[in-house]
Amino acid sequence: MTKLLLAVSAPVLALVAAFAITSLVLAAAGDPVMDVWSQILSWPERRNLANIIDNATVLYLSGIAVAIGFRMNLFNIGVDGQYRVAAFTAAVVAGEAWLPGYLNTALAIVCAMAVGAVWAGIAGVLRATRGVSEVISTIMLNAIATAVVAYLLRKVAVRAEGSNAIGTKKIQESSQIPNIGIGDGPGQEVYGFVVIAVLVGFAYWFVLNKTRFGFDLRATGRSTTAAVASGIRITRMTVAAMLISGAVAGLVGLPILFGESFQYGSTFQSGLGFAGIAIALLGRNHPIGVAVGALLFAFLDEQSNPLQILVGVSPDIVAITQGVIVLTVVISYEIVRRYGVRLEQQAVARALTHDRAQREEVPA
Amino acid sequence: MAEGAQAEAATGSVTVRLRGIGKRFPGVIANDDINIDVRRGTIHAIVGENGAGKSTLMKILYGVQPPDSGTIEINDQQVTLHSPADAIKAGVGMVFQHFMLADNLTVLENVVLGAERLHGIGGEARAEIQRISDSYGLGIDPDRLVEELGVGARQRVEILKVLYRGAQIVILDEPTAVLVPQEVDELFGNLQELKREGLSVIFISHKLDEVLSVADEITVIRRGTTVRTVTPHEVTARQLAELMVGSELPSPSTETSTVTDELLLSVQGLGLPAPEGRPLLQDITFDIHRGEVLGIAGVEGNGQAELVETIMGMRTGATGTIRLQDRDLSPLSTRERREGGIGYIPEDRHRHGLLLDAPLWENRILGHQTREPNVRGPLIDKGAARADTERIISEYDVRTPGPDVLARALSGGNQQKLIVGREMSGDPVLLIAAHPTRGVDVGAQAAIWDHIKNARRQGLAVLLISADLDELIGLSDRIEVILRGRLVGSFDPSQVTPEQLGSAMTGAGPEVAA
Amino acid sequence: GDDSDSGSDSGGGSAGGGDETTSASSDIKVGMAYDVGGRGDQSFNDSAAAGLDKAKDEFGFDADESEATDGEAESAREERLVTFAEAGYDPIIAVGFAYAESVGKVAAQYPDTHFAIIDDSSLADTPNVASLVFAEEQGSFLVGAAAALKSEAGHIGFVGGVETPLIQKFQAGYEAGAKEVNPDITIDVTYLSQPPDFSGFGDPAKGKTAAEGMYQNGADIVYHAAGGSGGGVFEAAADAGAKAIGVDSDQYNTADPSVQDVIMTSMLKNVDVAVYNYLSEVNDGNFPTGVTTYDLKVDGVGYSTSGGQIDDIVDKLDAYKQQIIDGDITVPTEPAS
Amino acid sequence: MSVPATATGVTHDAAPPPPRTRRRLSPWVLIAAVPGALLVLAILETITDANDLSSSGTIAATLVATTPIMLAGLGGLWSERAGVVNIGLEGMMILGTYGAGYFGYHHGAWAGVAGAIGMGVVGGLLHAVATVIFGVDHIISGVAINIIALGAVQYLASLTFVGLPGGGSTQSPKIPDVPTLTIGPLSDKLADVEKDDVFFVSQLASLLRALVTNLSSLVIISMLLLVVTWFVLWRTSFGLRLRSCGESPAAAESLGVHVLRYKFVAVLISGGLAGLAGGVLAMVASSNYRDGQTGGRGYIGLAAMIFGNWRPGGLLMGSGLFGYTETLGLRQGGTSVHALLLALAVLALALAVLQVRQGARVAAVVIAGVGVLLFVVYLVLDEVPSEFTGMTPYVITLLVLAFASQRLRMPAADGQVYRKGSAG
Ligand SMILES: Nc1ncnc2c1ncn2[C@@H]1O[C@H](COP(=O)(O)OP(=O)(O)OP(=O)(O)O)[C@@H](O)[C@H]1O
Ligand SMILES: Nc1ncnc2c1ncn2[C@@H]1O[C@H](COP(=O)(O)OP(=O)(O)OP(=O)(O)O)[C@@H](O)[C@H]1O
Ligand SMILES: [Mg+2]
Ligand SMILES: [Mg+2]
Repeated sequence: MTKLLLAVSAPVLALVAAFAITSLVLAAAGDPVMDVWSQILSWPERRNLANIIDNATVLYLSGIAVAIGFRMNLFNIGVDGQYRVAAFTAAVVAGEAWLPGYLNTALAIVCAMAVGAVWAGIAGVLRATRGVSEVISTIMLNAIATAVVAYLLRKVAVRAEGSNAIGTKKIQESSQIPNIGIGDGPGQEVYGFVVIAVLVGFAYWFVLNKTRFGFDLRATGRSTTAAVASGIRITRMTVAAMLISGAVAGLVGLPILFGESFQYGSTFQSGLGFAGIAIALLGRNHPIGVAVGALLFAFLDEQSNPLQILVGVSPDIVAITQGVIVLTVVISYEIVRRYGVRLEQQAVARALTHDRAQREEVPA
Repeated sequence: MAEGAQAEAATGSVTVRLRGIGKRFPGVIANDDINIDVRRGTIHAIVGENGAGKSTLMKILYGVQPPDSGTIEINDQQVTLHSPADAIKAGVGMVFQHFMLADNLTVLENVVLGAERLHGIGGEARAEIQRISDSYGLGIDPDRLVEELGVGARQRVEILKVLYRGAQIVILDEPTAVLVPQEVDELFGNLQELKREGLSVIFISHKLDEVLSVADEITVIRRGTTVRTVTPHEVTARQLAELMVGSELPSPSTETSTVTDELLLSVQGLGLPAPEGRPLLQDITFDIHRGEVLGIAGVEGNGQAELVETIMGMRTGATGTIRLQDRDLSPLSTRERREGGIGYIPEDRHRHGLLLDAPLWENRILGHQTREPNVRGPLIDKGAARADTERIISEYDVRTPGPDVLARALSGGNQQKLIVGREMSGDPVLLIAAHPTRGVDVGAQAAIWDHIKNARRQGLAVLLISADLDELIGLSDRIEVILRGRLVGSFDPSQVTPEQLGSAMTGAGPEVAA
Repeated sequence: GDDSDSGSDSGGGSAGGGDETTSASSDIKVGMAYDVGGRGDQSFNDSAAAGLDKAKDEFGFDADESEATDGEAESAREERLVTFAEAGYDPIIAVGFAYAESVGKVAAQYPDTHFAIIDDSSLADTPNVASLVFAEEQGSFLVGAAAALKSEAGHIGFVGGVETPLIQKFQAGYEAGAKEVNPDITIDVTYLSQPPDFSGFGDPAKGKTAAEGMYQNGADIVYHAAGGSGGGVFEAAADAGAKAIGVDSDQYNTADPSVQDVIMTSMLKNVDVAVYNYLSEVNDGNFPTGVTTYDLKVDGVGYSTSGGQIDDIVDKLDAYKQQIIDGDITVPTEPAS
Repeated sequence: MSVPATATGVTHDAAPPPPRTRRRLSPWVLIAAVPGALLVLAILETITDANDLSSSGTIAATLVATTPIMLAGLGGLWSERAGVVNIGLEGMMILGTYGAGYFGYHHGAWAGVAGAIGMGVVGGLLHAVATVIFGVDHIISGVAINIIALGAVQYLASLTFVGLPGGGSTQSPKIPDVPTLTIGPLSDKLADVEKDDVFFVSQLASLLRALVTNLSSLVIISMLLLVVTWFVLWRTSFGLRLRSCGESPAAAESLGVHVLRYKFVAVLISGGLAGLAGGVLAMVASSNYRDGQTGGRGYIGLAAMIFGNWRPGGLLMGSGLFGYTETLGLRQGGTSVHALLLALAVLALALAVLQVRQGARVAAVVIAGVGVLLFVVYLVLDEVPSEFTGMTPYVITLLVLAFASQRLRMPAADGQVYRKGSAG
């Protein structure tokens, strides 16, 4: 009961602190504090709600991809590059339409996951066999992914008449994933891919907490040395974790691809991998926590978008809020954690003194 | 000697006077109304159970933690110690229970750290270290990396650190736990030297015979309070133990042999090449039968850890053969070896035995991820694992509120009991036990010994590695001595003395053909 | 930001906007959605802003602005346009081809609102969208010719910000113009980044290094189509004592005095003219639709002469210009290789 | 659930027994590296058609490209040597670019330098408060700082630069230049020698010429900072204490070192250096603040530091390699990178031979395979396509790390949160 209360109070405290700090910044800059908050905290309209869910879906997948690595002490900065090569691959495969309808979709998704996995796997293998820090290798692989995709995109690109954007072939309608309506108006529908994202979240939770493999992965993350002694093969786990992380990263761009843009082009959303790091950290690698983090970030992004038009304040302020939230959340969780540990130790100590009291009685 | 010391102690003035020291941690009273006088030029021992509050008291005297109540007087001056810096200034030096050394720095750097004002960090400091090392016979090379040093040398570096700062009061928290008898003797020689120079030594140990032989005065602490201060000639080890815990001093003793003819583990010509330099293991050959305990004695760092890890399959590149119940182990992974019936109590429970931030029931699964009752197919069976953890908790007397507590919250002794219980589960045929009772108090120690003996009676083979020679002699059916990666002697525990073992371990004694 | 002061007070009452201005007044509210960088980017967003400002002054429009953030979602662009449309802004101008998808969708949702999009003509058939496009290759042709005429080494360079089809148009025109004058001329080409990495438009350090390399390799004139990285190109030119060519607006006028002299000419892409023309038609009560191409013929693109460094070759350049207008020369829109 | 456990740097999973010898580059290796590299370049320029590999322009540009990365890495070095992982270098660098732009424009060049450092220190302060005082996981704090810094700078720029001549929401006006060093007559002499095309001599001349022509005082200061860092960290008691906080904070505290204070100071210095890195980027490599200018150089700096085994000399080599290959790609990328392929191929084959002698056959085969592949690519292509020249620095860094045997060692307590009173 107290635990639940603590668990809830921590994020609330963090949000309040973050809002206070942002307000200070706004006030210092002479911007209208109340107007900003009344816009950001207003209840979103149906279509904005749809946008929030859509963006959260994408961010969620990215967060989960990062979280898988974190669970094993691997810092996958490379989700950015992984989702890019994967989304491009999926777009090409789906655009070519070698298979009919949803078979085509399925093939594209599988290819995306495979390519994402391979791209991340390079870092995994380098770490496992050559001891190269995945932090460096994934940074490098991000840049390499950009160059390779740019090159290949130019090779396969089609350009619509009169457009300056280039992209892959459009995916035919029968292979697109239908959106789910949440209202009747225009734009009031969310990606059908949201279902897949939920499934991914569930699978993440299930595999990690309920399976032997997940146990091994978490054990390795907690203590490499203890994991080795227990019979876990670290090199294999490292590669496996990176492969899985990369496979999920491969899904990141797909909601957009199959639900909105239907092609990969130069305006395809970028930077999702880095957002995923913040969201995984915010959600403390927990499937529900990451979902909350993704929704929160998507909410702030969506609600701040019209700030400039309606209130005349640069929406960049929200980036400050987001960063501050990441910090305040961990600080308040840390405070709560210390408190929890103390509670636990008290319980241990109580049990201990109780035992001793009993022991004393026997010889006496 | 004891009498001489006694005479000195009587005349020595009090350098440290602790009065009414109290310290509470959340839910625990670590120290409560502690009163101790330490005299100049004496060795003052402090004994007590695990968790009695000895280390806490010493940390208070060294300024690491502030006391909640009570006063500290040093040389008749009342002092308030806010940090170790204050304590050092007051002339106190401390060698901690767990070494406080930075592995990747040189001895010189470790020694001068924090005391750069004295002799700088260069040549002058080096000369001073050399001087101290020579005059106390510590034999320390200031320019070696600490990670290259063995345990004994590290201990001496710790002492050198204290001397370098010109400490008048030297605290040694369990300095002998990891030393072989010869090293202990050397250490005690050093302590006598310090004593002669007029220093006061505060010395903590669980080994009561040591305490009796070296101390001038002994203070017993129980549950955070000083019970009594005695002199060595007033008490026997047994009486001391009773003062500590109110129960008898247990000692391992071999009962009737249960060794059978059935060969269980056969190690032939085992070698482990090193990337550079001398091989870590060389031509190791031995057999263990059902119901037999084979003890391995050796100074730490002579290949024990490597031997264990090679048998467990945690190291690659080994040569020679290892057969368990006629099955060749070499192609098997660590997990397959564990599944084949090897139980493993690792030397360093924090590094190799536990997930400190996971609950006990998850720690129950660790190392047994593929076996009943923890898993069903590829899935973890949390309910069954918890239930089995409860069983271990009650059978092995693990003091904890329940199986959902984090392993970190348990004291070392209780962590160890959990590990022993876990490794005895699943009916192992071979138990590899490395220092199974290190740092564990007398009560828990006896319980662990009993468990090992019981299992042996039922046919378990045990490979026992220990730095505690009494434990080795008491439990083993045969003792092999390991030196520089080779087995250099085989002893019958009923015939051998700790001193004989000690000289074989250091390469000083006559080798006995295996 | 204070850049939209004019708009923030109008957010409350659109009707009241008219009374306070004594000169021209209008109840038209213009919504302006910029690409990344927005007003003040010293580049093509700024140029669009200049057109808007001029129209505002002249016709007394109300206007509000909003800019894209880097790497944002498609829905964010869409939402920006919808916010304008919902709040009754009409017309709404989208600056940059990245808005093409969004304008297509939103225009269909709000058939009574009028939209304009710059740098894209894929929505030519949508009834409530005006497409404002430029013949960048034609303007680039002329500065390419100028470079070839002025180059003593017979060796010039081109620094592109990000290798997109749009920037390749600049390159294509430039190369064609230079080759027209001197078929044997050597042209070094470097792009600073590849999409979707758009850092090449904002990394003057890379611009400088690339241009430096060209000057030291023997080039004496470098043309940049690299947005904010162009500042680095000018610096390199100043260090090398060589010349550079600006882009989009007359950069001689906006550059720092220390590098002003190296800017021989600039390729003008008169986004301001396009925006202004569009708005003045709106003021007249017509909402243009379909594609309007701003090319040499209508002075939608061109070259600048501030600083007087190319006064001696203006005749020749004007001759080329006429040839292009007459159709005697067709300028390619994609690089040769 | 646990706070996300995190780690950067290199682990020894792959090779359990850590090498026992001291892994310190002898200074002779560093001193020999420069002429050695020049010799290789001289050979390459002779047998391939590349001629920009060692021109003084390339070397000068390399210096400028290297400096911000090196400074960011130096910032990382300070903080990680004290045990605090600093992934927020990128954010602190961003703050530095803004500081240089704002203070440089309003108060002159040196105020810009101070502003860059000051803004970086502000970022460092945030990181220090979060990690040292509140015990926040270092990675989380760093990531948060990167987000906050980017948002803050964009927000500030739109408040402060709009309306200034040449300024706008995405860029500052031009920042005045810091003085540069040129030794005119020597420079001209060396230029003549460079042109003569004498094997090795020209290369040496172009190196020297780059050093005496238009060398920015900030670059000189930065290189001095590298030396100062080495001296302070490895030759003074302050440095010893600071490093001990990264190796074993408990031991340090048990000897009276105020661990948290040292960590705090180290992170502030780290922020200042990263800020200066941003300043150099804004003032030397270009001449104004520009949104998005850092382009991930903070991360590259971190990578260079790890590459350099948490030591100044190694860091210089890592950032130099990166700066050099980036410069080559931006200049005459096609031919220069093409020539590098040959060098890499030869290097790989040599390494393969070495591996065979050490008995590592699998590794040898893999490395030899890569070498042959590179050689084939070299023969097939005349020039490397422009899309690929840009990724040269990343590929080379990755290859070097993968092939150079891994003997990296991070400070033992790097990334661990330390609480006061944990000694003993
Ligand atoms: N930092 C701490 N926080 C909370 N409790 C602590 C702390 N340090 C010690 N304790 C508690 O204080 C008691 C005394 O611990 P201490 O380490 O002094 O025992 P000890 O006598 O040295 O034991 P051992 O012989 O095992 O070394 C322990 O039971 C422990 O629960
Ligand atoms: N720094 C600390 N913070 C919180 N609790 C501590 C700390 N140090 C010790 N404890 C608590 O003290 C208790 C016993 O710790 P202690 O290390 O004294 O046990 P121990 O039996 O001596 O173990 P070991 O033999 O491994 O040293 C545990 O409950 C532990 O949670
Ligand atoms: Mg203890
Ligand atoms: Mg203790």
